[in-house]
Amino acid sequence: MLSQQILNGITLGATYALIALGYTMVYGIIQLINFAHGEIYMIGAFVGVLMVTVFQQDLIVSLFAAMMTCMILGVTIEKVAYRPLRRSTRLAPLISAIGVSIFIQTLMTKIQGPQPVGFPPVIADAIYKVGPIEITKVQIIILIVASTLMLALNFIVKYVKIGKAMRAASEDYDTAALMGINVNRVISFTFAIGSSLAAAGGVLVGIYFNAVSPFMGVSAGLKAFCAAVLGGIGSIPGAMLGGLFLGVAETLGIAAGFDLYKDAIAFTLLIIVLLFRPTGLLGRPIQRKV
Amino acid sequence: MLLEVKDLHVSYGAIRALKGVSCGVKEGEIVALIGANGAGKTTTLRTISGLIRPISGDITYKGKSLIKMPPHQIVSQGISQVPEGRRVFTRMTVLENLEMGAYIRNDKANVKADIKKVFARFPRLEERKAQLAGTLSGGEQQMLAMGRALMSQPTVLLMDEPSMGLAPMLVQEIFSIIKEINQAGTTILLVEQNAHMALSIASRAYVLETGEVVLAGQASDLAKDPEVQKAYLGE
Amino acid sequence: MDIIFSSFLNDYYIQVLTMLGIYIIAALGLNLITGVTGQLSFGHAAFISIGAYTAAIFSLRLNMPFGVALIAGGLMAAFWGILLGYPTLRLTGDYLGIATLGFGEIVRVVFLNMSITGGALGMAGIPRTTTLTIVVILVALVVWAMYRIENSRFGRSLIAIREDEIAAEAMGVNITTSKITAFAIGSFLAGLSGGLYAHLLQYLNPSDFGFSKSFEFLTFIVLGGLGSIPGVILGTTILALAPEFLRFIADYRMMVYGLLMVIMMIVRPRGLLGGVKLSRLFAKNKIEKTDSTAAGGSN
Amino acid sequence: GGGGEEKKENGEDKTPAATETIKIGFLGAKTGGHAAYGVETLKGMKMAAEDINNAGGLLGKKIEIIEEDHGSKLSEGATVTQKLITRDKVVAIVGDPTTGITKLAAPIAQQNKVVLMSAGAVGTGVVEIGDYIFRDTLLDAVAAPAVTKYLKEQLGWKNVAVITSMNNDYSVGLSKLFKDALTANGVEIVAEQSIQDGDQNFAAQITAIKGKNPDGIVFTGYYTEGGLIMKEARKQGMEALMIGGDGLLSDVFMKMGGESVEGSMLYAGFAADEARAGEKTKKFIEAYKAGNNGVLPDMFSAQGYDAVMLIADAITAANSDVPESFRAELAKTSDWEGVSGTITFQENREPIKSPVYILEVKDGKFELKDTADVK
Amino acid sequence: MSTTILEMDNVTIRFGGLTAVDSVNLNIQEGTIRALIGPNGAGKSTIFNLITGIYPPTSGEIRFLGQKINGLKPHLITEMGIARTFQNIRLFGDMTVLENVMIGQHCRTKANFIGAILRSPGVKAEEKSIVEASLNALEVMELGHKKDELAKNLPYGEQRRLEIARALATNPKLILLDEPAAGMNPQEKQTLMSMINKIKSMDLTIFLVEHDMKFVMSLSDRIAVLDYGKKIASGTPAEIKKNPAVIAAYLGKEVV
Ligand SMILES: Nc1ncnc2c1ncn2[C@@H]1O[C@H](COP(=O)(O)OP(=O)(O)OP(=O)(O)O)[C@@H](O)[C@H]1O
Ligand SMILES: Nc1ncnc2c1ncn2[C@@H]1O[C@H](COP(=O)(O)OP(=O)(O)OP(=O)(O)O)[C@@H](O)[C@H]1O
Ligand SMILES: [Mg+2]
Ligand SMILES: [Mg+2]
Repeated sequence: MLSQQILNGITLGATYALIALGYTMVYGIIQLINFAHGEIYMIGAFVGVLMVTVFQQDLIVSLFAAMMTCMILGVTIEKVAYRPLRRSTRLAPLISAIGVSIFIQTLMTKIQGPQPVGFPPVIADAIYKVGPIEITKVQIIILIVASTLMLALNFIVKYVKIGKAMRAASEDYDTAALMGINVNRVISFTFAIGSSLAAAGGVLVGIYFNAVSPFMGVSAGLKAFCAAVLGGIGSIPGAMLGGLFLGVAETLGIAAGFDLYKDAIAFTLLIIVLLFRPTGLLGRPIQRKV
Repeated sequence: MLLEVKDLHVSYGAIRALKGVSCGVKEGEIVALIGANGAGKTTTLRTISGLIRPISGDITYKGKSLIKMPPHQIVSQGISQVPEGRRVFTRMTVLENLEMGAYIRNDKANVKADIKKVFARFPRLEERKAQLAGTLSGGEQQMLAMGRALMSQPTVLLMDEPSMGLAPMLVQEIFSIIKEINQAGTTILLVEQNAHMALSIASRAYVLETGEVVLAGQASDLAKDPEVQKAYLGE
Repeated sequence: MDIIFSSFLNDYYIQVLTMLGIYIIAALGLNLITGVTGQLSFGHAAFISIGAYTAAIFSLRLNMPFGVALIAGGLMAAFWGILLGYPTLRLTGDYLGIATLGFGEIVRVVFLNMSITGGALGMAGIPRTTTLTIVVILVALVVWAMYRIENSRFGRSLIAIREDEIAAEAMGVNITTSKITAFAIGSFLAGLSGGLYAHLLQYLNPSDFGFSKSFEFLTFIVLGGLGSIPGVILGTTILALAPEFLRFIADYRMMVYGLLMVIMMIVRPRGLLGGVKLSRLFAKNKIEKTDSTAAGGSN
Repeated sequence: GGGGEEKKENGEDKTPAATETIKIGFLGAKTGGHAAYGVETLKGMKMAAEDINNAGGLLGKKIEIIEEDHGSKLSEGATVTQKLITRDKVVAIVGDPTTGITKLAAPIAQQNKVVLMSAGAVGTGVVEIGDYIFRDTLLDAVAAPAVTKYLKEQLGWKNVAVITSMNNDYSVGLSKLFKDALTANGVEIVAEQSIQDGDQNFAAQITAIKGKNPDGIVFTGYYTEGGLIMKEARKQGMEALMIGGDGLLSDVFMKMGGESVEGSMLYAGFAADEARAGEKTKKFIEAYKAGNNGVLPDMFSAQGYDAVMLIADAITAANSDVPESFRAELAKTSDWEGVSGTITFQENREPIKSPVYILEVKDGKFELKDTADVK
Repeated sequence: MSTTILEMDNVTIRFGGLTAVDSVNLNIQEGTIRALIGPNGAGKSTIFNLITGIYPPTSGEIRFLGQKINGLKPHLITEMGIARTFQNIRLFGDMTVLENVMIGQHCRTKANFIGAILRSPGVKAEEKSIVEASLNALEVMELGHKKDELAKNLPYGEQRRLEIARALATNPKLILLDEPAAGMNPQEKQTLMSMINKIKSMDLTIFLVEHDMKFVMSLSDRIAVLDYGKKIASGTPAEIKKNPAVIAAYLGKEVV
């Protein structure tokens, strides 16, 4: 039972991680808690449903379409709502992000109604037994897709030039520009990647839990954000670790009988971790040099 | 003129920082820009690099206007800057900072060789190469900012107070490096509080006061000018 | 005085204005923490709920007078503010924000599972003792107190912490004590506001105090102008009334509300009255015109 | 200063008779977490108003539904109630579909002497608030014991798992009723799990329950989570059936659960069962389907419809649209035929709806399995 | 023989593998101007950070007026009588010049938030004394006329002077100045020098880090030289100028 619960936790954690990556990347570069990110994830899930039901597409095509749509959406939001605020106080874009989030959520409620929509089965139910653990096909697919995407991302950020440009831009736009970096493009790129990962998360979660709803972005977004901070916000491996950690901790917490306090588990853990590691599990400690 | 600034007007909100500045650098020259605090020296350099949009006026490089160009494109034209206040990437290591300087270059092998050259010039940086730049001492950061600008192999190098916060020996060192890279073919526009040193290596100089050029001429002539001596050389 | 109000206001307006006053009190509390001291708090709703439930229990279960219940609510919130503040206020910036967000969620879950508060069923039957008169008087008192704090030794130390913590400490400010005090006062006001809220609505439910309510208050103060007392009042007024004024567009109401937030922020990135200080208004000085791009200090 | 408790005379004319239409307010959410219930309730209300107006209106006037959204927020719930009463001068309010906001709105309605008819509140402590407060729902306190008896005697369940949605007051209340009834009937509760409305992942809870191997699952929350829970249960290879309250009654239950909810049972005071429905109900179902792309109505729309109709009938009976007068008529309602069942208001205004329908999911549809009578 | 105001006893600090300050011994006599010079990265600013409690030393002891201060929090050290300026200016940008200086008076006054709200006569009097003391400090640095400007709007040189004024307002016995003349032109440096002399005449001890040798040599009573965290020389300006080790490590051929 324990190993089974851990597997459940890892699957849940993998989806948290996918969303958390977007938070962490955007935070890493413009120090913005992008509250609209949860809504992008929600839109991604709906695009997935649309592709599967209306356009009768398979998983891969639907996933791809959702990622593309959200890529455009994320980049547009940045351009319209955050870019004009790039040089103002830290909290200004945060408020703008909350505004965007309210807008998208109510728009979606209006378009498609407040009811959740079922996600049609795109993957046949199948259970495999590995020792004492039962793993479903859906779980396997989620784990494969999530880890592939994360590896790809890690590669881009670590080894491709733009990754370094992201770090430079995150510190100082002007000086980054003086290095020949097109800061606007780098930021757009960050939103593009982050948003498409969230979309992938949305589709996978939709398949895993069989449902999507206009409100699904709120709590998932919050949890994922929590995961990003837990791992050390700004750190990509941190987001992955934080997501998995949170998913497993939450699942085990429920299994251990703390189900009443499920939502509190994640946050209690978070506070405890922060007290001992004030910048998260993998966050770089803040250097105090004067 | 290789780089020419014509009748530049810049303001920060209500504050008018430049009121019609004109100056220029010929190929191969070192030109010094001196003036009191707040005269507009930094503003001039930042406008050339495209970080500030002027109200009016023109900046041309090899006859082409830079006014509408975004900063990263200006860099790829060959104009680099050592910004005021060092502005190193504090959360990146010394080595990574240098690599950022070479961002627009694609010749990996030569970049490596150039990093070696920078280390040879500033051995202190090599000792600290894995340290986060934010924890360097003030002077070490200044060396890093200088090394980083050299990494882009600029045609024109704009330098904003490169000697600030450096130990005396290093000040001399920095000026001889500036001369050296100039001799190797880089054109230099130098902003300095240390007018004494600046005038000694520059061929020409401009004196800026409250957003206007009040004096211009050969550096050696200006060094002898009594007004300049009194105000900027402290003699 | 209630008679006077009701002679020219109908019950709907009285309800809306009373609620607005309650919000202003809580917003001023958050402003002291975030706007003045610069400490991000994403958990203000938790302190409001602590105050609301405490006050409700005092008047409903312990039959205490309204005034006692209100003060008890404020003190209980302040107590938890201090308890949370001690370990967490050494966190910087967003990490502190997250810790307070987490605290807010924990408080909500605890209320959801507590029997004395009725858990998920909520707590009903609280007497409706909050009146517009009481709220107006309290708002006036709080504004007056905040204005005095702003121009005091204590208030200056808070602003210094916001501007540069290290420099403040090096100048002899005990930053821990100052931050905790600010946090306690801010939480007290949240609790006070919660008590009023409970005795206006007569019914409390933990789901009403989720993180989105905390962000609502953050929005009030940022849009109004962080650190500016008139700004906070204006921001709260506009945003708290907007949902009511926007009723005429019916189904598009919340959509427009979201857009409004984005547009107002872009038009006035420092908030509607950012940088406006009440003391300067009183002194009839000209409003400071500073460029929004200018950074603090010059390091 | 206790001024807030006195009824205020604003110098404004408060007698509704002066208006051209008879206004009934809708109190509910069109946005936010409770929107699903509010939107359905409103649909039912509008259909009722249309039916009444098409039939010539009430006392020669038309009925008008004033709709306001409170965005699922308590504070706005209070202002909306106040606005409906003070500015729109409604004679009655239908809503809120949830117990919480009903409890919040009821004192305001009571103080202002406006009838409030909740079309969804099932928790305790609602009608006690005052004599202007009504509801037209099937009370769980009545249904849960009847159903418990049924599952023990007819289905032969000896041990069950109970799942509660902790942030749903309805679910928390119902679970308590069920647990009491289960204990009283000697059915063992082998596992207790909790979820929250809006959750989508139930893997941990199901894994935990599966270990206890219960005969059935009693789930007291709403249809969305119910469907997903069963999906997860089947995914993990559990075979037990689910039984729940009318919170499960919606097509969404099948949409969410698909195959997995086959055989699941629930009780309801309303079933969109065209085959067995009475004339009135059949017409309602037809009309609803016509306006909603063939989707079947749920209990919220049916109860919203009935609420308006109940009020209308009381107004006709009293021959007055002044709440003071028709309130008394409303309280006398007895064996009233609505689309959601037969309603009688007891002495204390608590409704008795009979019978309790036990429905079962069969081939992706709700079908009547049995009925249990209520005294 | 004047008293020793500050003693550093074998003070060392390591950052990871780097020993930034290495077994430094230093004594400063009351009422003097002591300079600390050395190449970039020698550890000068770090010594200031150690004295003011920003970093705790890895080993060694720092005593102020005979009392051990290492391990104390910065605000307590300031309260005991040590004030400082920063190499990278750290003003309270959105506060006025006067308010910046008033913060300096914080540790010499005591009204809390209750006092702030009630504003008793005692509190009012205290507030008045804060303003007076602050204006005095501003006068010393010749910034009185700028008191209502926002600190961030001052030109660079004035910002540096404001930092000193703010430090003076803490009523220190010892004041640490980290590169106070950096970024100033010769004229401004001249004014600054006379101000520092004025401060000295107010019975304060000054500990100064600066790279401008003309400035250092003409102001200081004694100079210590640091290189790679170690003290390599100590003496009067005249002695230091001639010290071959110092010339090699720091001064170079520029003989001042
Ligand atoms: N971001 C800004 N906002 C407002 N005013 C500014 C800003 N930056 C510079 N200024 C003002 O513009 C004028 C020119 O400043 P600039 O920095 O170009 O001077 P400078 O010659 O480089 O001086 P320094 O020797 O101090 O570096 C000054 O009056 C300054 O106060
Ligand atoms: N927090 C830290 N982490 C790691 N290394 C540090 C840290 N602080 C300082 N250092 C290192 O310690 C050495 C001393 O730094 P310090 O700032 O004291 O030099 P300095 O003498 O003030 O130099 P400058 O004249 O250039 O300001 C430097 O080499 C610096 O890189
Ligand atoms: Mg400059
Ligand atoms: Mg230094």
